[in-house]
Amino acid sequence: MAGKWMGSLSEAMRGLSLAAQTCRTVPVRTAPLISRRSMATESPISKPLSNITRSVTEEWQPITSVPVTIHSFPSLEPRALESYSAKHLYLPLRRDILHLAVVFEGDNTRQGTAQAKTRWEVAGSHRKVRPQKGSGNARVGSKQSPIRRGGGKSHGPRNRDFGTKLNRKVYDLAWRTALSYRYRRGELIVTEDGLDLPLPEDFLQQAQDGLLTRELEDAFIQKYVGEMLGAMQWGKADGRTTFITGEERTNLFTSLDVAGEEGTALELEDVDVKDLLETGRIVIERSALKEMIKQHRSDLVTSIAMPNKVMKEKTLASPLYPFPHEVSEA
Amino acid sequence: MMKRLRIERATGQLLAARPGAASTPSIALRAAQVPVRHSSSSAVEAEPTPIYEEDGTDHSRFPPLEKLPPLTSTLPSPLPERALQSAKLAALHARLSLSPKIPLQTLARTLVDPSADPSPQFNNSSLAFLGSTIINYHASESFMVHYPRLPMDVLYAAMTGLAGPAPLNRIAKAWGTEVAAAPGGEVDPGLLQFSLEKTGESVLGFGYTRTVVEKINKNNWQRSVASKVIYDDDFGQVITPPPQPEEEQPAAEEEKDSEFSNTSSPKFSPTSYGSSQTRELSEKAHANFVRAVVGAIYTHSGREAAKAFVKAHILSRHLDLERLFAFKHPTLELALLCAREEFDPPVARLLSETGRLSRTPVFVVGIYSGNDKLGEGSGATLEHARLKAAMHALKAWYLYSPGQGLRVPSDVLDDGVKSGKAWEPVYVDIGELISR
Amino acid sequence: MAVKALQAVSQGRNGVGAFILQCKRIDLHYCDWAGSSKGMNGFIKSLFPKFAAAHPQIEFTVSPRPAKHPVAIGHYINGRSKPICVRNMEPYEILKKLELLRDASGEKLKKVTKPVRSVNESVRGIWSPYHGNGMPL
Amino acid sequence: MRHLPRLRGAVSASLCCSSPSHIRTTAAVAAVATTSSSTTAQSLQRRTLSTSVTDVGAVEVQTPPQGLKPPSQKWQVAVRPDQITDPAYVPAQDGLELEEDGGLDGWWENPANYGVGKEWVGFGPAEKVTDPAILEVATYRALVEALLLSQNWSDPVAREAVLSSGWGPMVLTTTAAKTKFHNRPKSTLLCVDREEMVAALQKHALPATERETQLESEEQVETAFAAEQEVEVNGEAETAVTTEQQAGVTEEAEAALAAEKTAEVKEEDDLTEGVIPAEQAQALVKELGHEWKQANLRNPVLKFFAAKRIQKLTGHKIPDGKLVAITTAGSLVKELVKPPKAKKLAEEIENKEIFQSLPNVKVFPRRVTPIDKEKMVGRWKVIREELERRGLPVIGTANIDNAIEKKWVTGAK
Amino acid sequence: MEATLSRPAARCCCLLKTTTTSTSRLLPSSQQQSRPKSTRARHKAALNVPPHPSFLSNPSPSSANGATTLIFNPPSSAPSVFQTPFKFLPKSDPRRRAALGQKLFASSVTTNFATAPVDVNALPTIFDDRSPATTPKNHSLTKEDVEEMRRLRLADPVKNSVLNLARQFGCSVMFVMMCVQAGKEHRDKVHVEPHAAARERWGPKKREAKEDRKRRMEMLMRGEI
Repeated sequence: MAGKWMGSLSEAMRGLSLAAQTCRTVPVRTAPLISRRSMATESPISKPLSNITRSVTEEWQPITSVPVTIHSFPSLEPRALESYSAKHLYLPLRRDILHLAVVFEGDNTRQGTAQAKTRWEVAGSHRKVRPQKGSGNARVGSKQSPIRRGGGKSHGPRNRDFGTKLNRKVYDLAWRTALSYRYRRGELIVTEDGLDLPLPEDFLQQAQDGLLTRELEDAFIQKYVGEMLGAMQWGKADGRTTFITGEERTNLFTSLDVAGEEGTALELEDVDVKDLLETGRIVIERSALKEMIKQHRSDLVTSIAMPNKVMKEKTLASPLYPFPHEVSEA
Repeated sequence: MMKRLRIERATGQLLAARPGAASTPSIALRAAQVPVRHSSSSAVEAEPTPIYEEDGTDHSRFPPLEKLPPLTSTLPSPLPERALQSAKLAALHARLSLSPKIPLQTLARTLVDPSADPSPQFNNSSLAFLGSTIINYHASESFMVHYPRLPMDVLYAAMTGLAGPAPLNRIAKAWGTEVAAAPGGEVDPGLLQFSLEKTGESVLGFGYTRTVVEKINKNNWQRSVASKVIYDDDFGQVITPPPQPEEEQPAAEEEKDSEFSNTSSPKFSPTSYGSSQTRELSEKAHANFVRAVVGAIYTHSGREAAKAFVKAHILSRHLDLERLFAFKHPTLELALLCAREEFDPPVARLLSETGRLSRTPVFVVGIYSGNDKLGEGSGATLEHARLKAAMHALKAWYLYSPGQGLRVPSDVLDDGVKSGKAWEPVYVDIGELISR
Repeated sequence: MAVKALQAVSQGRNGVGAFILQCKRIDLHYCDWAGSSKGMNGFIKSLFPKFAAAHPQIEFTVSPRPAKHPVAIGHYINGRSKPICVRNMEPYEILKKLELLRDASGEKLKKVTKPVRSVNESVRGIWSPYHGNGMPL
Repeated sequence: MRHLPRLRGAVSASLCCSSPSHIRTTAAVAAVATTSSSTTAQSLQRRTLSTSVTDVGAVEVQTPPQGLKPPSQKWQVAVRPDQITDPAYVPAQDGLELEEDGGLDGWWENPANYGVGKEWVGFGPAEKVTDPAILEVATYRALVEALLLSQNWSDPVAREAVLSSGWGPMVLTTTAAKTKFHNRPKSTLLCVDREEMVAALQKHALPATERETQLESEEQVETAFAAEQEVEVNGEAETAVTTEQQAGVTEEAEAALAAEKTAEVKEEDDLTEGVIPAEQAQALVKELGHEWKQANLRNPVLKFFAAKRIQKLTGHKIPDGKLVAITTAGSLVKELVKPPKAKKLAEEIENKEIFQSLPNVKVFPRRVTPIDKEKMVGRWKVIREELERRGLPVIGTANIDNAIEKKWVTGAK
Repeated sequence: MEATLSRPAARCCCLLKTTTTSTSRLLPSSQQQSRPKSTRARHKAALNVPPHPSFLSNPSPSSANGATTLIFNPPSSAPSVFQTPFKFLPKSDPRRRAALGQKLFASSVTTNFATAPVDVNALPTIFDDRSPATTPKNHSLTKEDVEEMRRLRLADPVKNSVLNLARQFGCSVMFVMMCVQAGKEHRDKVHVEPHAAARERWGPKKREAKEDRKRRMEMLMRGEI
């Protein structure tokens, strides 16, 4: 402890000394062509103390758990804090695994129903078109021959399954890698359960009374969603937004069907790794995130039942705030 | 021939060539000029051009790439402080490996020809004058030390071939100098600026204007070598006095500007490019640029740097002196030469021949004086071979060199003053043959 | 009478007194949006500053050219130019191309057969059958 | 919560889609007719659309909507041409001559027709604070308050109130700036001397908590709010309730809800008074110094508090992934002050000053057009002057057809 | 004049010889045509050249004690202009003083050195009356002689041509021309008219040839041929 204190004190001293000399070399070229933001207080900041070469005094503690803030949806107020395992949300980026997963999904989503008729499937008689010899023309067999117009296709597409295989553990790792990627970039926003889009009350009333034509409704929803997401900097300008909920929420899903260029809404079972990687950010409700991780951790939890030791389901997310004791005391 | 540097003839403007001095008067003068130009060009702006800015383009779509003070385009040459922004200029500075003591503003000023900007505060006339004196001084001293027997005319020709406008023009081109299409304040200062309409006056070379210049030019009179040395410039060319109206040219230009504002006479007349006259103008401008660079080097980093620069860029070029000679009576001249030098009279002897009766005979004739062979030549006839031998002997005489890499007077200039011993020539010739 | 003088102009020999790099300008064009400019944009940010600092005698201009492939154009003292399209190239490949542009002379590519090209006359002169002390056969 | 009904069958939908043209034609006829209004005209559209037939009166009785004001439902049938008395009546020959009336074109240009969620205000000020000094002060204050809250601040309701309170009066900020960190060995994070800060908080932030009681007692607090806030509040109330139900706590939830309502009340007048002025912020930054930036931030809850406070004060949302990496107050400030990522390469070069020390490099912010090239070599003024002398457009072709040269040659007008 | 073959050519010919023989021995029946024996023999004989005597000559006594000897092998090319003749070197020139100069220029021949000093007088001169070198002069012409010269010349310019007078009085042609000028009519009669008449008779080829000759002379004077 004392050693740690000395370390922090020395860090503070170093920071002071670094902060003392804050002179910049005056640039040769002047009059920048683009006006830039003034960063007056940026220079005195000493470089971050978590540097690569650690001092001997402080011991190496790897990051085992990462915090996840639970927001309330329309006003993004942080409401609660949970801690997830680093193996769930803080994995290193593995492009190769993500590529494997995306290709795997793409292969398996091909329906592969294209089919062309071969010469044996083309209807018609197989009589010889014209005698072998005598006519000055080329010799012809049946009129279904692939070289003739109306003939069959020699190497046409056939019904088949394009699906490929991917090890489950790899695929699950890809899921959590995609989530971790989003988390690291700060593009994973977790909201409280019941994520839905609040539409104005009287508008809903009018819609229910049927006072509005369909195009009125759609135009209003487009305006509403567009301006709301635009104000949140989540809209089209900032590369859309993917909302993921446990089950279908009518307002959210209908509105985003209408205002498709602002974002998409997906139910949990419709989500793929590719969807997680596509838009500007992922907005997912708490339970959906838990479920998603629970479904895709086959490489972490063993499925083998051990008779002698009891398998206790360790909780995915341990709540940090509101403080558990407050919650429990009530 | 070797004339000393008369720097005091240029000092007044040389002081202005230093950046600190250059900037302050420049700002003052610009400030003085702008209102005048403003009034002249305000009429143009009064025309209803709603979306266009004063440069006629749509700034809403294409904002200007460089923030220029208003009415910059009405100035004759770019502002000196813009030199710091020009990448061309910096690249040129580094390409010539100039010392950092030479500021970019001065380099920018060397690129402004008097024809573009008449005011001597901003054009390169003074620097070019200084540079021309330095270049000609070093060229002539190297010739006279290394080839002491060169005849005067050939010396003039050699000077023209090494330091005249034509070679300097080639040097400027070899430096990658780019030319501005029309000079103006908005032009990139890294471009050589000269106008093909106006001819700015520039002081170049010493000498005096003869009273009979126009007669000499009209029916080209023979000029004696002595008179060339006395009167004409460093290249033996007659100095023609500048025409009278050139004197108050800036005022006249102001007149032209102001009257352009109310009448619609074109400011820039479309000039016919590629004509001999425009070619000569551009050659002059390029040569002045090179001279001005040398002058700038002398001004900022001293004599030695200027000398090294001249050696590296101008004196190092290849000039075949043998091709500069043309004779009239070589045999007679050689005879006179031998007589003067008290050699035995030259005799042409046949050294070898082949095919005398064939269609293509070759005679090799040597010219001997006493037992010494002076020269030899081979020709298809005895007469040709003899003449060639005589010319060969004469060239061998005139092109005598005491050796390469000799000390020239400028070497002694600096260590001579400290060691106190003057420069002594290796060989002094009594002079060329003067006859009839 | 005496000697008349003919006019001649001296020939430059680059590198004898001073050496002037023949590449005087290099333009870099990129596109902010297109993927083929990815390497070029990275190059401009990463490798290009060192290259430009190492070659102060070359003028560099960097300007966007939207919806076009990235190009590096070298301009030479003899007035010719040499454009190279660097689409989908990695920064180090682009560096190679820039070095090519820097080392080029701007002339059209031609086969160089003679080891030496010089304006100086040879020391022993041009052989002539009428000179030298031959040997009797 | 009420949902958006999509109960329409295909037929009605198709009719709806065909309706605007229908409106337009009827309206046109009406426009042609003289202004004799028949108020009780039923529109074909309403018959097709409305599932329950209500009369026009009901439509007019309805309160002018906050969300959307539907186009006027009144329709008038045009008078037959043979019954027209107006002498100025000229029958239209074709549809193009008919005036248009009603319809939906130009409908959305009138903001009075709808109030859309453009006035969406999240948790925190509407627009982010970008002034570095203010950001630094806000960070410091957020850290102080977060410290106070994290180190056994008992009452969760009060904690919520403090967490979601705005800038408040200037006193809070100044006291926060005055409360200095002092080093304590046993804590990963430096501890503050807390007394006067606590007092200030209790003086300014906590009255909310005892105001909240009687506010909660009577319900007209809803009316005190603007409607769209009301919507949000409802939403938050429900969500909060759901969360707390999972946690198994209820009255805490009411407290927190009420507290944040009051907090919003405070936040409103705070926002009206706005953030602290920049020059005061700079003064505070000067007196803060830099040593506090060495403070270790390792406690996630503390970071959560600080992040929430910062979002409330400045509108900057610090995502969790970044929070993990942030271990000191200095890195937190740096994260906030960092300018937004440049979209264009030229801007990035300009911000990073990559070529500032290289005079032989010229970076152009936009495409260099041919006109720019002409300007650089000075030919543009010549070209322009010549074009103007010939009466030709300087830029663009002023709709001069291709045969203009032929006209010059032939002299045709 | 004997046909001479200078050393570098000989050296390369030796190389040629060896290579040809070797190849012919290596691949007798290759596509390259083999020469008939007579030619081959002649070539062998012709190409069988010993190295230059300057290389064969045993070292001079000066270099007997291990000192280096100088083998001076002048270029077999026309002398360059920049190679100043020995006689043109000023007294102060080191080249004149150098012992090497003494040795090399012993024959006082600057270029086209010979192994043995050539006897210059043995070389045939190109006969030229106008050259003052050929005829011995007496520079002691009296006033009477000049008067006589004038009289003769004016009396019969045809018979007493300038050349004859120069021979008769033993002075140079130029001196005669300086002393007396024949009348204009004589000049026209003798020089101008016949030349004009002759020019009239010239055909196109001859005129062209004359012009070419004139042009060639100008080029010669400019040193272009």
